[in-house]
Order: sequence, then structure tokens, then C-alpha cells
Amino acid sequence: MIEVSLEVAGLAFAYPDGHQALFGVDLTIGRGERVALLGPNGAGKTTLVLHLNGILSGGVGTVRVGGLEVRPGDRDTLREIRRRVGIVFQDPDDQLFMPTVRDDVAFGPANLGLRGAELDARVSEALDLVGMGDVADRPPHHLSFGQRRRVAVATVLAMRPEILVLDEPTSNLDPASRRELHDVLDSLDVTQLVVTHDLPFALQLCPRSVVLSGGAVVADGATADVLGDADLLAAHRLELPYGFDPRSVAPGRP
Amino acid sequence: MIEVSLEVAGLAFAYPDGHQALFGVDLTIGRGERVALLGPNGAGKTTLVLHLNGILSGGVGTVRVGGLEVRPGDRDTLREIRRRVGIVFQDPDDQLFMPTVRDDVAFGPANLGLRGAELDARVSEALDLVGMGDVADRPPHHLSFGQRRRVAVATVLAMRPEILVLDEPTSNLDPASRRELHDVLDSLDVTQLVVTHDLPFALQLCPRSVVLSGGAVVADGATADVLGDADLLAAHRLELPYGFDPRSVAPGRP
Amino acid sequence: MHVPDGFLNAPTSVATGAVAAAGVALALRKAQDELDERTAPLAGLTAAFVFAVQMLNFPVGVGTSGHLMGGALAAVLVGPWTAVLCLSVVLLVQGLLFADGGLTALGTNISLIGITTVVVGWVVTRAVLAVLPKRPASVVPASAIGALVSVPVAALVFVLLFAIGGEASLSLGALTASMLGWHTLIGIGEAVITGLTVSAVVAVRPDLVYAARGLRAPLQLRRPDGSLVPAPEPTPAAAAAPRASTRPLLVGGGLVALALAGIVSFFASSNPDGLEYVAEGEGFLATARDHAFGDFALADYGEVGGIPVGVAGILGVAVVVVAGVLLFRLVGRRPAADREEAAVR
Amino acid sequence: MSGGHGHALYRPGDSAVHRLPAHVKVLALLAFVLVVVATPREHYWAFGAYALLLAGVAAIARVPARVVVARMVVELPFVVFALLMPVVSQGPRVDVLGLSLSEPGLLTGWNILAKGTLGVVASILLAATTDVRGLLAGLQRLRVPDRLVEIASFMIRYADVVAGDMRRMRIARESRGFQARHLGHARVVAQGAGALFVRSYERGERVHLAMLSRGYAGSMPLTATAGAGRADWLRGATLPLAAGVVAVLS
Ligand SMILES: Nc1ncnc2c1ncn2[C@@H]1O[C@H](COP(=O)(O)OP(=O)(O)OP(=O)(O)O)[C@@H](O)[C@H]1O
Ligand SMILES: Nc1ncnc2c1ncn2[C@@H]1O[C@H](COP(=O)(O)OP(=O)(O)OP(=O)(O)O)[C@@H](O)[C@H]1O
Ligand SMILES: [Mg+2]
Ligand SMILES: [Mg+2]
Repeated sequence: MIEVSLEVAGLAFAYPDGHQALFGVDLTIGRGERVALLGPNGAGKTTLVLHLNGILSGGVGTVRVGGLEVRPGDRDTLREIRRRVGIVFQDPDDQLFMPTVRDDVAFGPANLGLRGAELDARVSEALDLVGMGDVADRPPHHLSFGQRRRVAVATVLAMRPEILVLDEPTSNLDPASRRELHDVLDSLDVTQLVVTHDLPFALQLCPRSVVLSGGAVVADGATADVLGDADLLAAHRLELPYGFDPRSVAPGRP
Repeated sequence: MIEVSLEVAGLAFAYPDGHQALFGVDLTIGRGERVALLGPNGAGKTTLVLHLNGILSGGVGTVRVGGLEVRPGDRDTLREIRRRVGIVFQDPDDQLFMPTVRDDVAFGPANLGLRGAELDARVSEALDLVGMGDVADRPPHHLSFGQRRRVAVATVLAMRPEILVLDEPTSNLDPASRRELHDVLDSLDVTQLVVTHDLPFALQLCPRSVVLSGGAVVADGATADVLGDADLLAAHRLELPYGFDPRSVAPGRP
Repeated sequence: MHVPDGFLNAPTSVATGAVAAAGVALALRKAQDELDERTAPLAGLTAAFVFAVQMLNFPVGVGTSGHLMGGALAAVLVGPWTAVLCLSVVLLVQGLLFADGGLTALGTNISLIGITTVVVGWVVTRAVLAVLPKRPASVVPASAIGALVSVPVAALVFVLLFAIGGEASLSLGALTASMLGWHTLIGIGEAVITGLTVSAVVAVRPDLVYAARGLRAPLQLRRPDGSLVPAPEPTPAAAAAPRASTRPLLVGGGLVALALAGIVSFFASSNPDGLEYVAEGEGFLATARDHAFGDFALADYGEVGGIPVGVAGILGVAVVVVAGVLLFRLVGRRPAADREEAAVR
Repeated sequence: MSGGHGHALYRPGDSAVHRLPAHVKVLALLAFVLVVVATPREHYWAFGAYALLLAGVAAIARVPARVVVARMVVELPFVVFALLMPVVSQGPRVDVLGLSLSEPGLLTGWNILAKGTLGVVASILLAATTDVRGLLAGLQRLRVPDRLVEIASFMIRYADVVAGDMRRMRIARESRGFQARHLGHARVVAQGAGALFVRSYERGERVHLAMLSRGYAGSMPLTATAGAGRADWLRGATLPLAAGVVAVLS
């Protein structure tokens, strides 16, 4: 059996205002797998993602990362888990907070103990991957939305996590950046969970797809099969974009 | 000659930190036209949009809305202009501020003087158009990102502006909502300027496209022509998505 | 009512400084129970909010500036101990980065704005809550009343400090009357803002209101056929750390009060010998006794507004002692009761 | 918005005063103000000398008088108070320009005015030459408990978040045809205030969580600044020492 990287079991969660977002989610992802998480607006995708490193907690069910259980009280384990799981948030404004882009990208690796030349190299590398090397000295909140999203991706890449979780990474990216992001992700050999409404992107990048709807998993299988099931798609507000021909795309890796 | 709805002439603008974003933009849009505004991240699209109702000002050049010049000092004209131009911001968090979704959508029409049953009808209508009728009593900042974007669109639709400006309206929408939004916009008979990185969406909705790059207009023409010009696209980080066949799409209106 | 440098004499500044230091030190220890990793930024936000609220600043005819204070609001949102920390930070930052409130008067300002309003606001809020129905919404009127009361009380404490260490021969009666008048008005504004804010927070994030903790609906699970079933109870999180007994609190409070009484009466006595001795020893004092540290002696004003300094001093100490004891008892006990309530629900 | 690099009073620059580590400046300021407060009020010329000292610091730091004067409005309330003193105080009276004023009242008013003003100007100079990061690092060096420094840093960040959110809300309101014209509109603004609190909190909360996600454990890894050398301490001590000399001589 393949090694398990992420394991979510029976996860249910309600927000403090009483609104329940997850109703028992089960999901297992093996090491090195690339999985797309699809589903309509408000399905609970972001809520699920925020459980993966203990940012949200307090519901029922368990989340395990490489065998370690995510438990809010256990600070040391939590630190280790956060080192392993890198999350790119859906809203880049939630991610960026330092005075300059460079500081922001350096924040994570510096917390991991990197210093000096090694840190600088890590930062430039991450910024170059997303094509944002030339804004390094500007304040992140003075960038355009798409630029901020790219920097947000860089902040997480710079930490070289074992598990990469991206929440809507392609939104607000210009088409070339979208393709470049695909190429970057495609070249990384880590476990990836990609939340997206961009079904062609999912098909291109991820061999496997999971559909979350109404706070529970309603489908899990090969992306081509999931996207080929018209009834399933229709039932969960998913549909292939107008003018998109799925047969023209070679799925990421078989 | 067709009546002019929006007219931007020689607009140049630098942000307070000294970064210049617009370098002389000229753009004229006739009444009832639908124009897509395309361009790479950081091109200045949002900056341009924010000039259209006087949120940003202080550069050189002029902006006219239906013959009225946008001038920061002139509060009455500005009010009138803001009544006419409805902008859906790129970040829904910039748009939503009231304690409940209903209040938020009602805010604009109430400022226009609507009251009572008429106001309620306007609010429900707008919420139904974006499929958010059932979250009317929740606080907007407790919605998922895509839900917030849909509510943001509703807040502007509820004002029935003469000119509708949407900054990346499809980002973070699930595929069905994206199509529904297309249908809603397609059914509205007002001037529309749609900023988007979603080229198929632009092709579907807008007969005309303008490409902004480096703070200036570099192309302006029929969408099919613009998207057919591979060199132009490549020069400005635009490209049709993998698997997308432009011939399969009938452009919005010829 | 940010007190500037040189407004109160040095002994009073030192004494209030001691009170402030003791209060903050205690709050630092006790605040551990109130905040965790997730709510830590709430303290920062509350501080920022109080900071913003305090910008609503207007001159009060008889003295320093009057403005909203935010002590009760902070106490209700983050708990009293953390609130003391928040307000102290606000005052520190205002002093250092905005030149608002003297640095040598920092202790005075913390005692007045940071400690008095928080303690009064919290105690009154709890008292009102005790008679209201046990619903989160009750926190709204309770906190408004707490806020309303806290401001004039702080004004009274200010008058008291002024009576002890003010550098002027004012009629205390007039001062009291006008300070009270003004600050009752300010108190109403404070009540409105506090009530509005707390009600907004209670409505959507009751978990963020310290005074209204512990309310959760049971979770459900969606079965494959789409039907919903109640989720099993979550395994209870590690039980809250056992509460420290209140005895150290009382002992600490007593010590603070004693130290205070010592310092204040030492300086407030009109016998300057001790100081003169020190000053001479340092070679500082060449001529008359109201030299370098002459202010310390209160030499020129044996009376403040008709009240002999000695009497005023004793009164002040007594009030501080009583307030301290009340603070330690009430604040020390309430959260424990809270937690039990939460556990029962 | 976020980041909090500067603040209202900060004036970026590269003078000797700017370069002095923040904790040295804070201590120097504190010592200076202590000397001022301890100076008997009858030593009129000493206060003039203190004022000259501060003017010297301002000149070295290249802080324009305009900036200092503009911020001095914070002392307005107690200026009013000081001016009232001679009128409302008791004690022997003197006639000045036909007004009967209290003698001790005059002295008291002068005392408050002189000491308060010097204190305010000194703080303004500190604020004008110290950025937020420097100040926080300085507080850390002064052994201010971590908890307080953490609250302070969150507070300063939130001040930006709240200001940013306030700006966003204003733009959103105005884009939809709102203008605060009469008192009835205050309700809209007030209603917004509560929502603003929750909203800024939640935004800040998400940012905080993002920090935790990237390994944040309570202190900024990059803000550790160099300590102060002997030269720094000497330079910092100039002001309070000079003031001390003035105090003894006066
Ligand atoms: N802070 C919050 N408080 C209360 N309810 C919330 C909060 N955030 C999200 N929700 C609700 O929880 C449900 C799931 O939200 P979530 O953000 O996980 O959706 P999502 O699948 O990420 O949607 P999207 O595709 O729009 O990003 C939604 O119904 C949403 O309204
Ligand atoms: N507040 C600001 N201060 C300074 N510079 C800014 C600010 N906002 C944007 N910029 C800069 O102005 C330029 C144009 O930004 P703008 O937001 O208009 O881009 P955009 O075309 O909307 O990009 P995107 O597709 O990413 O949304 C960019 O280089 C950006 O970095
Ligand atoms: Mg989401
Ligand atoms: Mg933009």
C-alpha cells in the first residue's frame, strides 16, 4: 500500500456563529499524489483546507498528516505539521502581512531557521518561480490582485513543504501565469491538494479528483471519469466551460 | 454617431508611493456597448476602473461619464456619476460592509431613495439573479469567497446602473455560477465594461475587446480578432487556455 | 484624560507608577488563562480599537482632555486581565509614538485609564449580568452600564490624585463637580459605543466575547444517502488547567496596597527631612530646601483645596486599598464561576 | 494597509538621531523628562535652556518646526487648564493688565505649561525619528515583557487593518451613492462600526493564522536589531546629561 500523506476521517465542523460547514468528510491522500478538490461555492472546501494544519479545529473527527494527528492543544506537533503542510489561502490578503514582498517570502523560511545567503537564495528562487522577482522591494499591499496572488504562492513555495495545499491558485492570474503556475506545480514532486473551479486546470494537473458538496464528499475518482460524468457534474454545479474539449487534454499523470 | 457612454482621454496616474500605473489611456465606449478589458497582471486595469467613478483621481487626463466630467471636488456631479456607474470590485471584501447580506444589497437602492416594498423587491430580485437568496440574513464576511463575490455582484445589480463595470467577475465562481453570471449579464441592456482574465468568457460576452498593457491601450477591436492575433496575445501574456477551441464559440453579439 | 508630564507632583507620579507596575505584573500572570494561540490577536485588535476610540478627544474645561476610554469594552471582550494589558499598551504606544500623555505620568495614566476603568467596568458588568437572564445578549446592556459607570469613577479617582499631588490651589468641590459633569456625558457616549460594539460581536461571534463564553449547537453528520444524523460528542478537550487559588492574589494585593501606603505617606508627609538628607548626600542641594527636588516636599502647599494633605493622602490610600482588595476578590473569582457555568452547559 | 512600517508622526530620515537604537532613545527621553519634571518651577531660565536643548536635537534630526508645532495640539487641553489656573486659583492676588490673578495660580499654570510642553516636544522628537519596528525591538531590549510587545505589535498592525477596512468601507459606501449629509446618516456609520470591529478582527485573525501556518511562534524572526554600542549610549546620554547640568546650575 502506498504511504498515506493526509488522512481526514469523519470531520464535521460548525463555525462559531453556528453555521455548520462540514458534515463528516473522509479523505485519504497518498504520498506524492496530486488531487483536485472540486465543488460548488460554499461547499466547505476552504473550511476543509483550513483544518489540514489546525487553523480551524474544535469539531468532531480527526485529521492526520503523515501519521501525526492535528490537535489544537499540542503545540509541538502543530508546529511540525505546519512545517510540513504549506497552504496558499484563497484570499492573498490573508496571506501577506510584512512590509515588503521580500520580507514576506522570507518570513516562513526564517521561522524554519534559515539565515543569511541561504535565506536570500531561497527567497529569490521562490519569487522567480512565480515571476515576481522585480517587485521584491515593494509593499505587498501595493500590488495588483494578481501580483499579490503570485507572491502568496511564492511565500509557501519558499518553505518547501511536503504537502502543498492551494486554494483557488489560478483565480485572478493572467493566462500566461496560469500556465506557468501549472508548469511549476507539475515540476514539484510533493503531495498536492488543489482546490479549484477551473476544471481544465484540474484535468491538466491532477490525475485524481474529489468532489465536495454540502460539506461531504460526493465523488472521488480519476479526474477524467469525474469530469466525464455529466449527471454528477450537473448535480453539483460543475460543468465544463463552453468551448472546452476535454479530449484535447492529456491528463497530468495517469 | 452612437452616443458616448464612457470617455477616457489621456489618463495617466501614479499611486501615492510614486509607482506610475497608467501612462495615457484613451478609451471610448458607446451606449449599450459591451467591452472586455484584457491584459496581464499589473497592467493597470483595476487602476483604470477605479477612475471611472472618481475613487482614484489626481493624475492628468479626463474621464467623462455620459458627458459629465469626473472631478474629485465636485460632489454633486460625483454623486450623479456614482449613481450611473456601478462597479463590482475585484476583491469582494472591498464591496461588502453591512451586517447582513440583505442590508448590504439594500444599501445602494436605499441611497437612491427606494423604500418599503419596492426596496424589498429590488433586493430579492438582485439576490435571486446571483442565486444568493437563501443567505440574505447572514453576515457577508461569513460567506465563502465565491458566495461573497456573488453578493458583491448583486449589490451593484440592485442599483440598476446605466454603466456596469465588473472587475474579474468570474474569479472564484463555480462553473455553473460563471455561466449563470454570463446569462444575467447577457440579458442586461446596459453599457458594460468587463475586466477579465477569462478569455473564453470575454469572447462569449463581449463583441469588443481592449487590451491594456503597461498602463496603455495596446489593442482595441473585435474580440474574435484580438483573440485570433497570436502575436499580440503572446506579447501581453495572454493566451487561450489549453483545450479551448475558439471556433466553437459564437461571440456574444456581432 | 491623559495626564501630561509635570501635572501631578513627583511623589504621586511615583506612587501611581508603583500601582501601575504591580497591576500590570499581576495582569501579565493572570492573562495566561484568558488568551490562547487563537485569541491572542484579539488583544491586539481590542487595543487598536481602544486606541481609535481614544482618538475621540475633546478638551474638558477643568483639566486634561476628556475622551472615550474603552476600559469596560476591553474587559468584556478579552477579560479583565488582558484588558489591563491592552490599555497599558495603548497608553505606552500613545506616549512613545504619539506624544499623548507624559512619560513620567505613564503610571498615573495606566492607573486611571488602564486599571480603574477596566476594574470598575468589569465589576459593574458582572454585577448587572448576575441579575439579567443568562443569555449572551444580556452582555450588551450589562457592558453598556459598566462603561457608563467606569468613566465618572475614573474622573473621581483623578480628582483624588489631584487633591493629593496636584500642583494647584483649586477648589476641590468645583473641580469634582465639573469633572463629574463632563465625564457623565462622556460616560454616555462610552456606553453607546461599548453597547454597539459588543452587540455586533455577540451577534456573529459570541465566542469572542469573554463575558459570554460557552455556547455551541450540536454537530451533525451527512450520511451517504444525504440524511443527517447527530454527530458523536467530541472527546472533551484536555480539561482546563486547574485554577490557581485566589490566595496569592489577596496576598499580592495586600502587599501592593501596603507598599503603596508606604510610598505615598512617605512622600505625602510634609516633613522633607528624608529627602533633604538624600539630596544633600548627593551634593545636589546647595541653598534653600525647595531646590532640585523641592517639589517632592509639598512645602508650599500644606493644604490642597482646603483638605489637609495628610487627610487627602490617607483617604487616597484607603480608597486604593479598598479598590485593590475588591479588584482581587471579584476578578479573581468570577472567571472560575464562569468556567463552571460553561462546563455545566 | 498591513505591515505598519510607519506611523502618523514618523519622518523617515538618516540623521544621527534616527540611527540611535530605539531603546537608547527611550531611556534618554525618560531621563530628560525626569530632570525637567524635577526642576523647581521658579528656575525660569532652566526651562529656556531645556527648550534650547530640544531645539538642538530637532535640528540634528532635521525635524522641521512645522511638524513639531502641528502635533503639539495634543497639549491643548492642558494649555487651557494652565491658562485658567491663575483665574480660578485661590491665594494672594496680583493685578496683571487689569485682571486680578492668583499668584500661586500663575506659578502653577506656568509649571504645567512649561513641563508639559517640554515633555510633549521630547516625545514628538522620539516619535518622529523612530519607526514602529525599531520601537518594538527597542521595547524588547528594554525587557518589556514579550506579551506586551506582542500585543503592541498586533495593535499597530491592526491599527492599519482597521484604517484600511474603514477606507474600504467608505469607498464602498460612496460608490453606492452614499454621502453623510445629515445626522440621520450617523446611524449608517454607527451600524458600520460594529461590523467594522468584527470584520477587522476576522481579517486580522486570518492573517494571524497565516503567520502560524508559516511557523510563527510569537516573535518576528527578522526584526532582531543590533544592540547599542558604547558610542550609542554616550550619544544618547548627551541630552539628559546636559539637562542635568542645567538643573544643577540653575
Ligand atoms: N467565518 C465563517 N463563519 C460562518 N460561516 C462561514 C464562515 N466561512 C464560511 N462559512 C460558511 O461555511 C460554508 C462553507 O464555506 P467555505 O468557505 O468552506 O466554502 P468553499 O467551498 O470554500 O466555497 P468557495 O468555492 O466559494 O470558496 C458556506 O456555507 C459558508 O457560508
Ligand atoms: N495601492 C497601490 N500603491 C502603489 N502601487 C499600486 C497600488 N495598487 C496597484 N499598484 C501598482 O499599479 C500597477 C497596476 O495595478 P492594477 O491593480 O491596476 O493592475 P491590474 O491590471 O488590475 O492587475 P490584476 O490583473 O493583477 O488585477 C501594478 O504595477 C501595481 O503594482
Ligand atoms: Mg473557498
Ligand atoms: Mg486588478
